[in-house]
Amino acid sequence: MSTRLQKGGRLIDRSKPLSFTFNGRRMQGYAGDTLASALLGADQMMVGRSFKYHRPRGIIASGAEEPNALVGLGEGGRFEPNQRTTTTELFDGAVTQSQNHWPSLEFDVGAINDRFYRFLPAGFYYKTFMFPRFAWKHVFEPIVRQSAGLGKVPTDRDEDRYEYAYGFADLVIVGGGIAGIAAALAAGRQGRRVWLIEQTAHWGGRAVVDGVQIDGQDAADWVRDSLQALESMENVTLRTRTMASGLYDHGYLLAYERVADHTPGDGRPRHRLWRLRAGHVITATGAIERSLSFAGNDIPGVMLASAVRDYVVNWGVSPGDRTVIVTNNDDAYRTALALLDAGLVVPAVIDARPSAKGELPEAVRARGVRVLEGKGIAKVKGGKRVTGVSVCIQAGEGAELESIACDAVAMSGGWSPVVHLWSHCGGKLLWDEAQAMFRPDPARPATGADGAAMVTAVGAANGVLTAHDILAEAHAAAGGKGAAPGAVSAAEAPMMPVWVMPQGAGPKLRMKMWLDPQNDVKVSDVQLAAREGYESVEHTKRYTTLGMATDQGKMSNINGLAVLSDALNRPIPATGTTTFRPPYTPISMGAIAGEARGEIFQPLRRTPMHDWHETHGAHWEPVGQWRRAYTYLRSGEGVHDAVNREIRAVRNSVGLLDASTLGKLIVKGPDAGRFLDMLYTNMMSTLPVGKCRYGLMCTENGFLTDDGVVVRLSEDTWLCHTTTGGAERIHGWMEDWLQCEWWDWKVYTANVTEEYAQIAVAGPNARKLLEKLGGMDVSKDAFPFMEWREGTLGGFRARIYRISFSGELSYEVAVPASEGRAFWDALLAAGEEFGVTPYGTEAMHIMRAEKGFIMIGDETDGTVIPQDLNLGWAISKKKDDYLGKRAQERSHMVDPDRWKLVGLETVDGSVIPDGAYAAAEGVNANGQRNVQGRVTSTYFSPTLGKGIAMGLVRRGPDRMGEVIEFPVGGGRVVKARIVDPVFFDKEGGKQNV
Amino acid sequence: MLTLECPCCGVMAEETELAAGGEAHLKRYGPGSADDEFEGYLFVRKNPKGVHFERWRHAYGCGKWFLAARCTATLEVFGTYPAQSTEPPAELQARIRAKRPDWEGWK
Amino acid sequence: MGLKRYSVFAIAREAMSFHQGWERAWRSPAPKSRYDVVIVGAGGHGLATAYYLGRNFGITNVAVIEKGWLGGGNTGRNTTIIRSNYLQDPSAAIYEKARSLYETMSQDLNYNVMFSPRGLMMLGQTEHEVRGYKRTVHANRLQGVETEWISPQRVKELVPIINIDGPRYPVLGALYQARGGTARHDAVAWGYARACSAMGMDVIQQCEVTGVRTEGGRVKGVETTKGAIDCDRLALVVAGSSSVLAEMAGFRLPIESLALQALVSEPIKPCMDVVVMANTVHGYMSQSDKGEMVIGGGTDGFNNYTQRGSFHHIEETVRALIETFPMLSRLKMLRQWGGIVDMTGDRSPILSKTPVEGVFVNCGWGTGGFKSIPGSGWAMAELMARGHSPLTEEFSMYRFREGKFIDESVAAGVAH
Amino acid sequence: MSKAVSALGGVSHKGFATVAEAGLRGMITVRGDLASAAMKKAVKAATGTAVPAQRRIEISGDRAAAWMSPDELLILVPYEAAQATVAALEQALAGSHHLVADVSDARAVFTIGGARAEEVLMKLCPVDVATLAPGEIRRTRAAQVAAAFWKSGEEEFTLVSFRSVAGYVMGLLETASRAGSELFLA
Ligand SMILES: Cc1cc2nc3c(=O)[nH]c(=O)nc-3n(C[C@H](O)[C@H](O)[C@H](O)COP(=O)(O)OP(=O)(O)OC[C@H]3O[C@@H](n4cnc5c(N)ncnc54)[C@H](O)[C@@H]3O)c2cc1C
Ligand SMILES: NC(=O)c1ccc[n+]([C@@H]2O[C@H](COP(=O)([O-])OP(=O)(O)OC[C@H]3O[C@@H](n4cnc5c(N)ncnc54)[C@H](O)[C@@H]3O)[C@@H](O)[C@H]2O)c1
Ligand SMILES: Cc1cc2nc3c(=O)[nH]c(=O)nc-3n(C[C@H](O)[C@H](O)[C@H](O)COP(=O)(O)O)c2cc1C
Ligand SMILES: [Zn+2]
Repeated sequence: MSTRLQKGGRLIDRSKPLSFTFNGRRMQGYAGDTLASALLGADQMMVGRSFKYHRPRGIIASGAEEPNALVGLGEGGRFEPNQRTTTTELFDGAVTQSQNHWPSLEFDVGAINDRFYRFLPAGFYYKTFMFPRFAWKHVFEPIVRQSAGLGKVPTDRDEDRYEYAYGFADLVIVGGGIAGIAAALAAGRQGRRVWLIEQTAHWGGRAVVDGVQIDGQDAADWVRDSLQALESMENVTLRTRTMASGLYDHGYLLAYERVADHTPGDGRPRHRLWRLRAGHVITATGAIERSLSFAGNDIPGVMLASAVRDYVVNWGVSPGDRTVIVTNNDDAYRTALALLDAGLVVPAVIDARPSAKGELPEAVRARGVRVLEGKGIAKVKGGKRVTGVSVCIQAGEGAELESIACDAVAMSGGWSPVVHLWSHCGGKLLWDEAQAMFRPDPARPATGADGAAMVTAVGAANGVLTAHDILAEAHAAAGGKGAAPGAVSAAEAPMMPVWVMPQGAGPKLRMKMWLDPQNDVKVSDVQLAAREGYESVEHTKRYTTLGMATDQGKMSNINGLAVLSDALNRPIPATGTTTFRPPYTPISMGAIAGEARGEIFQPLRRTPMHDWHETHGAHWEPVGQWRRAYTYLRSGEGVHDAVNREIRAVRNSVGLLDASTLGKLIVKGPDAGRFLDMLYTNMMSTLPVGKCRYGLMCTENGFLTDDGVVVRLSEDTWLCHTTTGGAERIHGWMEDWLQCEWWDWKVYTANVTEEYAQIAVAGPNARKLLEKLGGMDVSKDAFPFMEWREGTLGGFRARIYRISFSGELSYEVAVPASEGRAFWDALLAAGEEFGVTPYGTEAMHIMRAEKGFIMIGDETDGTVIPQDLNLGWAISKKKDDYLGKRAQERSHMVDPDRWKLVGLETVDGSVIPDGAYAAAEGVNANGQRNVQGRVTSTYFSPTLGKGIAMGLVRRGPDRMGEVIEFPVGGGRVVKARIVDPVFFDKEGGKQNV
Repeated sequence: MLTLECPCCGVMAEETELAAGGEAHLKRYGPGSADDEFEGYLFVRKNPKGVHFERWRHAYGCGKWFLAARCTATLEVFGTYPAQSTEPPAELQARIRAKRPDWEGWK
Repeated sequence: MGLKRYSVFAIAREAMSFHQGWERAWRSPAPKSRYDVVIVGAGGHGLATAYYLGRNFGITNVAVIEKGWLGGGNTGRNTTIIRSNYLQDPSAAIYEKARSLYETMSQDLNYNVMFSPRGLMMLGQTEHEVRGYKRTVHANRLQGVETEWISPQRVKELVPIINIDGPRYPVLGALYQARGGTARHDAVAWGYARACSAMGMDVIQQCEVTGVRTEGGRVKGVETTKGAIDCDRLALVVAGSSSVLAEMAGFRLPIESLALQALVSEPIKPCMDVVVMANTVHGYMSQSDKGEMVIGGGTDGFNNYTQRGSFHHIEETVRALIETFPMLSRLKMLRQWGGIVDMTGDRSPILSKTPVEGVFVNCGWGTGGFKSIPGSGWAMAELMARGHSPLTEEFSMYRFREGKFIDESVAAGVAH
Repeated sequence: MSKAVSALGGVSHKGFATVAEAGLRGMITVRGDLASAAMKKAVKAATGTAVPAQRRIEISGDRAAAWMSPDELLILVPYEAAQATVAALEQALAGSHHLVADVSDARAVFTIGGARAEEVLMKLCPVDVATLAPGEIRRTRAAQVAAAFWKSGEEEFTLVSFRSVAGYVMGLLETASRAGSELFLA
């Protein structure tokens, strides 16, 4: 059994007990524990079930590489699935549950998959579940999905918050082991701006566990002193609990700070996503121990040797009373010593190498431990927990020599440098034959904005495994002056690559050798992939799912590559690795979204009158980031009724529209007229001062993109109104042409959209209302249609445009935005006697439709040219050029068969459904029903008491009076007559009064 | 996440402060031009795997357009220069040629 | 080319011998000196083109040449959305052809591509979007594509984890295609490769085409890293690399190569059995059979050949999806990646003859060509075998000259 | 002038830094030849300062001139003085190609005060705030909207955004400055 030792544990504080629950059972740990060490301390070795076969899964590792020990953590708005217990700090009251089993961890129905494992090899699902055809979706897929999928689904809204932060540094050093610390000291002393980040809560990495001596001190003391030195340098920033999750182009390094994971609910942001811009990056991210592939290596109790050592030394926890060690290198003997020092039993060290005579093996022998040379594990005994191992000759086929009883196995297959960050931006690796590892190829690093190397790897991350060399290298890599710190650690004999144990294991054993214990990928699966031609390592990965689990194969991908290479008998470097992608370990979606949620999810643009609308029943419509009132609902009123009420009010008396969102762009200069003539299809240079003109803009591709009223303010100054969506777009468009094409033209522009609150006062009583406010002569003769005036209206600085989008007598009044609300209130007060009625965008839309005015976004959709909308009158014939003119000369644009704008009147007075198409006879070459037109705007007109619509119809204007058919579904066909699009007040008598 | 120095205000801006604007040094073809000239101008853009000249706008900054020479295969930035240039500055071209000897030139 | 059929019985049989008896899914031949047809690019489109050349036209002296590993391009890295609810007739025709072929692909190829017609919805979150989607429903009806407009309540029934109340962008309804869904992307490439190989075609991997040989305006063959190969007809089907290959053949395409990104969450138990696209906020998501939430991001605005995108697109997408699916906030991103997509001026594909006689292109699928693989292969094969195909008619590379665009952006913002 | 109100009526929040809407401020966009003598005189008259160099803001009392781009300045004056200043600038620049626009009502102004003010900006702007030179104005974005800021006091930054998004910006500032979320330990 695993237990908490009486003494020891560098990182725990026995005076601070913490309690937590696992599957409802109360357990106890200490401050400084991880969930994993606390679970082991409470003899909870088995913590979950595997993905495919639902086999029992125990804790294997002590860090980021852990594939198995995932739990659901927390409750309600703080529940999170798949939490890696080895990297989660214990906190008081933590609630945890094991995953992927039903009904219980101990008894899991899904485990019957395990009985049939023989029938479920890699990719079996590609070869079956094909009949009957519907069965995949309705029978097989649901079963597959249910048994897969690991963690439970969060249900509640996240109770935590998150944030971003930007940091800048000359040098960011990733990894707080001795390599990172030495590099930081070296760089810090030269006054460079340095960041040193460490993913765990503690500095020192492996050296402090291994009992390395640095500059005559214990590594732990050297680390403590070094950190003090670093803290005293204000050019150095130190961060624990901060993981470099990815390195992106141009030195952009994402660092994931777990601010409050260990103090949930304390009000701080849970995670902070640092966006560090680094002049250079040093990865001192260490190395990860590899598992060994022997039968039953997935049984709970089989662990990495370094992890066993960590649990004993860091947390005072013993994974087992009797621990057999199996290895292909000397480092694992440190684990034997650590166990012995803790008073635990090591029945034997099984060393695959023909001979183990190094300093460390001898030290272990000296403590009376059997060292079995040239041996391996044939298979591990036990089900939910290790009960023993059977020993065999590594060079053989697995015949049992002896059986050793034990309750834990510590394995070491060598080490793999953590090369993720090095590789994220394309840094290449080389194969180190002697140490059997891929390590960074200094000749092929990832390059940055200047084309030079962006990253340097040092320490174990660079494949350097002895403390002394590591310190020297790290010191040098950071441009350290003077002598590097020196270290003493036991000398080590060479390791020997071991990819399958025993070497000659037959199929039966290989079907029990796990490479990826989370996804249940075994040696036999990789060999099957090779046999079937999935030869590329990327094919093998995707066919077997090797390395695609939540640990991304940190522990054993290399074993898989080696097995694949062996199966294809090609060298390992020819196989290569799969692509390393961010994040290094999974990061929360919450952190990725940062502060952007709720109120500040996105900017919400408000007009000066926004609050009034809000408090007066505005039914909002998002228009870009603005919100405009679609209509104003009175108590008990439906949307449709409200809209009709508003229209009647405007047509019969007077209404107010908040038009502040319309774009307002000033264009000024000697060449402004010439410029606008290029921008608009019509002639703007000839517009007299004091007057307004409706204008159209096209893209260079000829399509109508925006429209609005242009105002000539003075000899060299124009004001261009754009659509709400157009303001920024068109302003940018203007600047683009002025800066990049006609930079010799003397024109300045300014976007003054938000300077003004603009209100349309429309209806027969509009003039009366303005006269009541007083201060300006708005009479028919003094202020004709399509002109503008400036003055003081009811005490407000105002510019008034006499333009109409509703067909009514109408004035658009612009006042300073800061006074907008006051002016709105003044209009409401003065308008009371006329029953003045604020109206929304829908009323506006319907009224313009009654008048046959087009609407950008309704009549246009990016495929429509002005000619399609019979707007020829707004296209100057005198100009030999304007943006879009050339495009409109292309064959398809002048095709007489183009669909053109007409009015549509249903035969029965009903409303044609939105977006309906007019069918034509027959079908096309692809069997699709031919069409001859479509509806672009369709409404019920309260003014006319019937449905009205505009649409685009092939040769429409030549077909007045013709009735065409709109099939609208359910066999229903709406018949509509082609008519003039102007339905109301054709003569314009109402607006010209 | 690119960084480019805006030649108009001197800020080393990050990508999120900028707006990309496609191929640089385009010649506009208007009325009277041939169909294929116009097609070439509007649609058939250079798309090299390597050295590329492109337009950028310092949108969340000084608002000015500028031009950049960048490698689309490594994202290396060779330099930025004013939008009011009819061709890449000679010294920039020289710098690129030094780094990319087999570069076929900007045209 | 006798090919052992896959079936549950085959598995049982092989299990007895510990699966030692399985044969290769496809051969890995050395290139011959000449083929009737050479197809550059062993992605879905290239392989499907080869498959239908053989199946529909009996042309089997075909090589599919791949610089990397087959299916390793965008086919191997896409978010697998399959739908045909397109607005414009030519698009609806080819995407619906493809979708219908997906229905029987597993049986046709004897390879389970796990086509899962689980239903797909595009949320309407503004009045404008709603009108656009209603228009699409009307168009689809006449095109013979089954789609419908569904209410917010129905959306909530189909996707319990969704938040339809906004506040910022309440869900006003959705464009729903019940027979849209997903498929196992890698299996599509593998299934076609296996079938092509079985017909005697050569799928040649780790072989990069470095040049196109022409004579008097006619194609002669290609140069490759494994030597020269002659052919009568050549198809360039290389997605993100289209411009590079066109350059070799001596013409230019209206294409720009941009990085498009995607990401997956850690796997969780089944919680969403529909594909949801939210175009107002720019995010879309489905859940794979393994349990990850599969999420599509945006494209960078600048030309890029690196298969790495900029992180801010991932942030925008995740923000948008958390607003729509609040539970997502407590999941973790497991992995992110990018692919190089080929974008045309109207964001619609090109299936076309070219200025070089005998050279055909199939490209420009941009962010949305996984769903079209079988339809595109079918049409491309017809174009190459017969010289014309009603499905490719409108997708000529010369349409930009005439101004005859096929613009889908008018309805949906995106084209995944 | 009592009719004129700023977007948020001067709200403020106290977290580890104090963030506040600063109320109305006269602001004028001036475009023209920044090197011209006319411009020098015009700016001098309007603000009492020289024409600011690239990315600089010249401050004198309650008036200032800020460099926006190679051909654009932002003139800051008391709100009440805006119209008169516009007129004066127009006069001074008459005859030379220029553009003067009153944007006083199109903007919102915020102050971020306290020893840790910098940390608030570090959470919102992709800018190396630590290296911001005294008297430097930085145009950038604050989260998702355009903004410009400069160090306006010993422990104070002033940030300007568009008026329509004032609520959003204040939301950002308030969240970013919440006590407990300091970026660095004292
Ligand atoms: C992140 C992402 C998400 C997507 N999501 C979707 C989605 O949800 N739904 C959808 O329908 N579509 C989606 N797409 C688009 C879809 O993936 C592509 O349109 C489709 O896969 C293109 O297939 P293809 O066969 O044309 O190209 P590819 O699959 O890219 O194949 C082209 C092949 O050509 C090879 N090649 C290139 N140059 C050479 C050469 N010189 N010699 C030899 N071989 C060469 C490449 O190596 C590659 O294997 C997505 C794309 C991406 C990147
Ligand atoms: N003898 C052997 O076989 C052997 C093998 C491996 C290691 N070692 C010993 O281990 C030590 C290696 O020292 P080192 O400093 O190179 O490595 P290390 O493992 O001691 O330290 C690496 C540190 O980087 C951190 N880290 C990793 N990825 C990170 C990320 N993405 N973001 C933030 N932090 C991250 C880890 O948490 C760890 O603290 C030496 O003492 C060496 O002798 C020995
Ligand atoms: C639909 C889909 C689902 C995926 N699921 C996983 C997954 O569960 N685990 C994983 O590690 N990667 C997953 N990936 C990502 C791939 O590992 C890989 O990153 C992607 O195909 C791009 O290839 P590359 O990263 O090798 O360039 C998935 C990709 C796709 C398209
Ligand atoms: Zn700039």
